[in-house]
Amino acid sequence: MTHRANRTLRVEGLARVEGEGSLRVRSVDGRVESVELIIYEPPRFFEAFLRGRDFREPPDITARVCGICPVAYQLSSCRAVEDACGVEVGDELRALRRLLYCGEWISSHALHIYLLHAPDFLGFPDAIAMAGEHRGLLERGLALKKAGNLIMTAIGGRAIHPVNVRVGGFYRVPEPAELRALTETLKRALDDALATVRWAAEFDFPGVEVPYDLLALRDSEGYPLDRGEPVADTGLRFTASEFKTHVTEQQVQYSTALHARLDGRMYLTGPLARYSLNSDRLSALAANAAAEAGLGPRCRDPFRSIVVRAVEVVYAVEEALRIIEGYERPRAPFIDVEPREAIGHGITEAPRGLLYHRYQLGADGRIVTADIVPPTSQNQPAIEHDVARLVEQHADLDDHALVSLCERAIRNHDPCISCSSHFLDFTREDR
Amino acid sequence: MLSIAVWKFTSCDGCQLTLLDCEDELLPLARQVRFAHFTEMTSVSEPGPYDISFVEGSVTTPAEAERIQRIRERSTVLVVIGACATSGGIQALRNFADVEEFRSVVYARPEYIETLATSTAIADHVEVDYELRGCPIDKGQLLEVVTALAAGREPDLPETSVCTDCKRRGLTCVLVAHGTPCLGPVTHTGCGALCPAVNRGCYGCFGPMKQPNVPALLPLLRRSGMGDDELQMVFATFNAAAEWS
Amino acid sequence: MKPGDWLPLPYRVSRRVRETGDVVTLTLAPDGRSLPGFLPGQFAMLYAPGVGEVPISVSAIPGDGTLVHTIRAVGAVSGALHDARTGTVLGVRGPFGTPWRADGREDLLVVAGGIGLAPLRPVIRNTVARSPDRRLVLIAGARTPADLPYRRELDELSTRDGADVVLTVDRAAGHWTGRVGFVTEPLAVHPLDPDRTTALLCGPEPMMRFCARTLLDRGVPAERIEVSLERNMQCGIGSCGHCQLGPLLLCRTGPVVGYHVAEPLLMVKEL
Amino acid sequence: MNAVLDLAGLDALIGALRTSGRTVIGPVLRDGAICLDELTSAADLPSGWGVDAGPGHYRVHRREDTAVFGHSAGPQSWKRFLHPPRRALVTSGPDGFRPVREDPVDHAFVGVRPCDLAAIGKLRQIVGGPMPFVVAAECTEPGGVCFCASMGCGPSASGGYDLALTERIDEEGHRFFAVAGTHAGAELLDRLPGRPASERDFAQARSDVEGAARRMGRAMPDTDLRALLAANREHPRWAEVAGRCFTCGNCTMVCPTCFCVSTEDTNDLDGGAQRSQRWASCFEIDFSVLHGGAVRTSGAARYRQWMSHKLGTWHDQFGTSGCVGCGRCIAWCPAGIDITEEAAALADGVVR
Ligand SMILES: Cc1cc2nc3c(=O)[nH]c(=O)nc-3n(C[C@H](O)[C@H](O)[C@H](O)COP(=O)(O)OP(=O)(O)OC[C@H]3O[C@@H](n4cnc5c(N)ncnc54)[C@H](O)[C@@H]3O)c2cc1C
Ligand code: SF4
Ligand code: SF4
Ligand code: SF4
Repeated sequence: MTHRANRTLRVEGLARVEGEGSLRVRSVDGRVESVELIIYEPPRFFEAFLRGRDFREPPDITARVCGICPVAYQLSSCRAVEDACGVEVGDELRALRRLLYCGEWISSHALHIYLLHAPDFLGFPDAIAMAGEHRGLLERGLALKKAGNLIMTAIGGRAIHPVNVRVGGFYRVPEPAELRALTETLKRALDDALATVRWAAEFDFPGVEVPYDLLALRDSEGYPLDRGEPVADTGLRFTASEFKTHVTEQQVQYSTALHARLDGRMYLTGPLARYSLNSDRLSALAANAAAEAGLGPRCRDPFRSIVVRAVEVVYAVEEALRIIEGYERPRAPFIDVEPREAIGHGITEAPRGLLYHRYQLGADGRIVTADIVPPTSQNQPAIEHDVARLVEQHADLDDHALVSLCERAIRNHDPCISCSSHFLDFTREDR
Repeated sequence: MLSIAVWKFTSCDGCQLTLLDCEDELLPLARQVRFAHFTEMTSVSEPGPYDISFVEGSVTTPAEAERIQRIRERSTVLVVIGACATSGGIQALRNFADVEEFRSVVYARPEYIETLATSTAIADHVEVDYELRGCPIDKGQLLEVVTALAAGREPDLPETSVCTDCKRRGLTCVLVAHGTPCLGPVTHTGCGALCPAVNRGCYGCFGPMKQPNVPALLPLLRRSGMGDDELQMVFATFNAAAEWS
Repeated sequence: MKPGDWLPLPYRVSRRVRETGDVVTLTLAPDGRSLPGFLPGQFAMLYAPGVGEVPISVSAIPGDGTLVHTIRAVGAVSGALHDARTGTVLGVRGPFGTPWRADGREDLLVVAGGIGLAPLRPVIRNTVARSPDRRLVLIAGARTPADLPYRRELDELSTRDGADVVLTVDRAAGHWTGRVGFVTEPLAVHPLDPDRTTALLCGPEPMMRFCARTLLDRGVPAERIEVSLERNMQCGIGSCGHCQLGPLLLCRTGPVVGYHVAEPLLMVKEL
Repeated sequence: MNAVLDLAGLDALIGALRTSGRTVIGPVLRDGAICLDELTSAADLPSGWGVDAGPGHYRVHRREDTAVFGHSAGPQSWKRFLHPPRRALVTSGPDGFRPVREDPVDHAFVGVRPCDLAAIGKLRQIVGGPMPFVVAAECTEPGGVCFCASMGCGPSASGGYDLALTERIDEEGHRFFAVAGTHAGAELLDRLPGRPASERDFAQARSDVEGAARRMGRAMPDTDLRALLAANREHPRWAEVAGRCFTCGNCTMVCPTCFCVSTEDTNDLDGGAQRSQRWASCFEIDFSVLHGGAVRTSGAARYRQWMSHKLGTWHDQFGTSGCVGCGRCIAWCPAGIDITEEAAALADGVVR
């Protein structure tokens, strides 16, 4: 028992998160004085070098921000450029995009659930050690992840940085047979996804509730993935073009990622927000699985995000099966997109939450300015807040136990540090 | 049992994710190798030395330039993975721009940000044993390196054009048959000709092949509709700082 | 493709003799079926399972069904073969290639550089065993004294009547009191009768070219100079295409080639 | 034995080959080119599609008629089936070495043009393997890069086929003059719904094919190519071509006779290994590697190897030319390097 009044906790090199970051917590007299999620991931200046590039390049270029959710970058950027150019793809191409996105959700969530997050609940340093005792479990997780990757490979050519996405649609649209070849695998994946919900529901959860506002997209139909309007649980609702009037970003000295606020308030985006604002839009099967897992219509417990992710996997697999079943090869793989002098906005639901892109185009089709707000920088203040609360509540724990609790608190949000560091507000904000 | 370490420098994580994307091979692999350091996957971190180090990412900060030296010292074989590590990656676009301007354009408080003026390949800093190209790398090539080194053989990593694999796959040349600009004839093979397979021209994400004849390609790209600006850009993206000529 | 052509037979390392720091001689005994007999100059494709397959000449022909190969470790495959312990199973295909044409009665001049002595060793041994009165001149070079293989055998040979053994090294070291310099130097002066000499050359290509030049200058006709050429070989049966040297497919029309055929080809850069 | 088939007869031919258990391969339109793929019926054939081909250029276009064989050589050749791009050879493990036995596919090739028929012969001479059932399509319409006539490999099929068809569309309809080249071909033809061929049918077919010989897009210089190449190993033209050549290997990959392979080992994760081969090209630097480096590093040397082998040293090695004049290497070379033009330049002593 090491209840010390003043202490500094440090985690150098957070493990099992995407990207590189560390954590520093300082407490004085049991009160947390500061929590710093330090993202030392070096900046890559995407927004700076997008200037002057051709309007057709953002899907390929911005995908490289993040190897974990490239499809999110590709689709947010496509939507933003198409918005600027005043076009929208038809239902058939949209369905194919949604299918591709389902693939990414399945793969990214399965990665997080099985390889990054579950070892926390079961007390292993990593998934391979976990497989020592629960081989079947990891095999199930990997099979699920593979099913997601197969969708991305079938449509995108490869799972990481797919090559087939372009402004206006795709370079080549698959033959129905190519997609239907996935059906059997996806049916098995659906069983695995349901089993994943039941399994995750049994974990021990410390039972915390977070107080922040929740922000997610809401689509006119279905659970939000590839489109929708931002809504908050405060009743706030705005269009993509108003994103930056509500979401503001600030630079902090210790991190290469910016911190975002929603109308000045701390907020959360990602599975918890998405689920809490859209649980009525789940398919019957997914909703049922959620209910059986004990999730109410809303979930504010970040530890339970693993269950929410599992429910979202059920939804994504089912959705993929539905799209494949109804798939007919679109007549043209893409629509023509002519550049014009305009500003466009695009928001989609990346596995980790809202991903906003904004491009200002010149008449010649060159990008004049670019702005990207990824989910992790939006969540960063909330993550730090979670950590602070835990440290206060569990001040009686020894450093080792407390540190691992803090690490878990961070992993709950599946932060993608690689993404978050690359996006800093493009416009200068000196405050 | 080989000990393997995976290191991240300035990058997007995609290349190391390729290891976790080996869904069918990960468990069999784990019987042959030990992950002694791989932050994305495990909390375990051994001090080394390591039999094989995979290094993802480019060097863009003074701290990284320091760190790669220590990793090299502790690694028997050092394999660089992906365009960032082999040529500086997309962030090497700064090498041709004013990084101070980049920094101030992107950051409200540029003085907080420590960065180098260039993004450089790992081989510019330490000796490298093998190079896996691509943005991202190819899973098959990654497994090839691991299995070859485990078996004591040379990994089979051809250095020829994408065309050779395009033809082995039986694809139709998009440049010749569709007039689509394609960098395949000068690009290092290894991806399995992904882009031509979706009726797209290769955009060079594996970087230049050995002895690329770029001057001979320029007129063909022009003929298939690329303007000077586009020509500039197509070589200056994922492997901007590589030796295209 | 006829798969049989590509299927190695298992042979077991029955003896391993260290020749120099990076050279060993392996005796391989068939582990079941055995291959047809080899002639001096011919080679086998030796397979280190899971590592790779490379061409290696026979360095002795015991006649009891075993194969003898001398291997210098220069890369992954030759390294794995070099490291193979007694009892290891290797894959063998062969015999491939053309033999030395050295059956006549005329004087035999053998010039070897480094590991190039290995393919010539069966000729030397046959001559000693079968034609004791035939004049035999051996000029062998190596980088250093320690790189000269088969030292005991060479010393024995040098005591034989009618056999001249000239050894030379690029760099002297240790107790070396012999010659220092390239093989071309003794070759240029060593007594020989150009009208009745057959010369067999094996070693690095530039060495063979210089030696052949020297011999031509001394009046030995190109038709009576034979060289063993080296190119990348992956099949041994003329169907992988790698071993081409102009019109030649060296695994079939080589490796032993008359210098009258080889010279015009070797003169062309990067052929 | 000969007969005249209509389209239904051709369909019956494909059907009969399929019922006999063969996998029927023939031309189909795919990705804007005439590719080779499995045929399930005559309806899969590229009816009414023709080809415009030039150096580094290939486009399919609509024909005015519905000819199914009215196109010249496409991006693929029959090599793909006789000598696949990748093939496992041997596995090794604790139980020794075993050949990898693939289930043999009994192929029937439909629509083999005479140049390709010659190529099949040359290729099999080197790589062996079972002979497929071959239905040749005599060439009545050469393309812009064809020069088989000057290589003595077309436009008429001179043997090596089971059946040869000559397609004709005129006022009398769409039909195929069919000749059997083997006993098996005759037997099959006998069972097909056709009418006996007349003298006139025969004469028409012959004159159509003879006409094709006069319409070849190109010709190889009429000289002893073997001697020409042997005499010009140091010609400055090689360095000049190297300026245009990508050394990308496309020409060798599309060539119906280029047979070179590289072998490689792959290790599975459980201690076993497999040796396999894949198409290789003399344009790959690694192709000529020796301990210490590659022999042919310059583009000039690699281009010289390819052309000298095709037209020259193939004679020394295999007693025949390695080129059949199909023109693929001209069309599918992205840089449009033309083997006939390069040969002519050597023959005329021209340096660009
Ligand atoms: C006909 C012939 C006979 C030979 N006899 C002997 C002998 O008796 N003893 C001996 O030690 N060496 C001999 N060699 C040379 C030996 O084959 C090479 O040293 C060996 O291939 C090197 O392979 P590696 O993988 O160890 O080296 P690396 O340098 O890693 O070679 C990589 C690949 O290149 C090819 N390669 C490299 N060097 C050669 C080469 N010299 N010849 C052919 N292919 C090569 C092989 O395909 C090899 O797998 C002979 C070569 C030939 C052609
Ligand atoms: S074809 Fe070119 S751009 Fe496409 S994946 Fe391959 S190397 Fe990358
Ligand atoms: S060399 Fe060219 S024209 Fe000749 S057979 Fe080969 S591809 Fe056809
Ligand atoms: S031209 Fe080149 S690839 Fe073709 S068969 Fe000859 S050596 Fe082989």
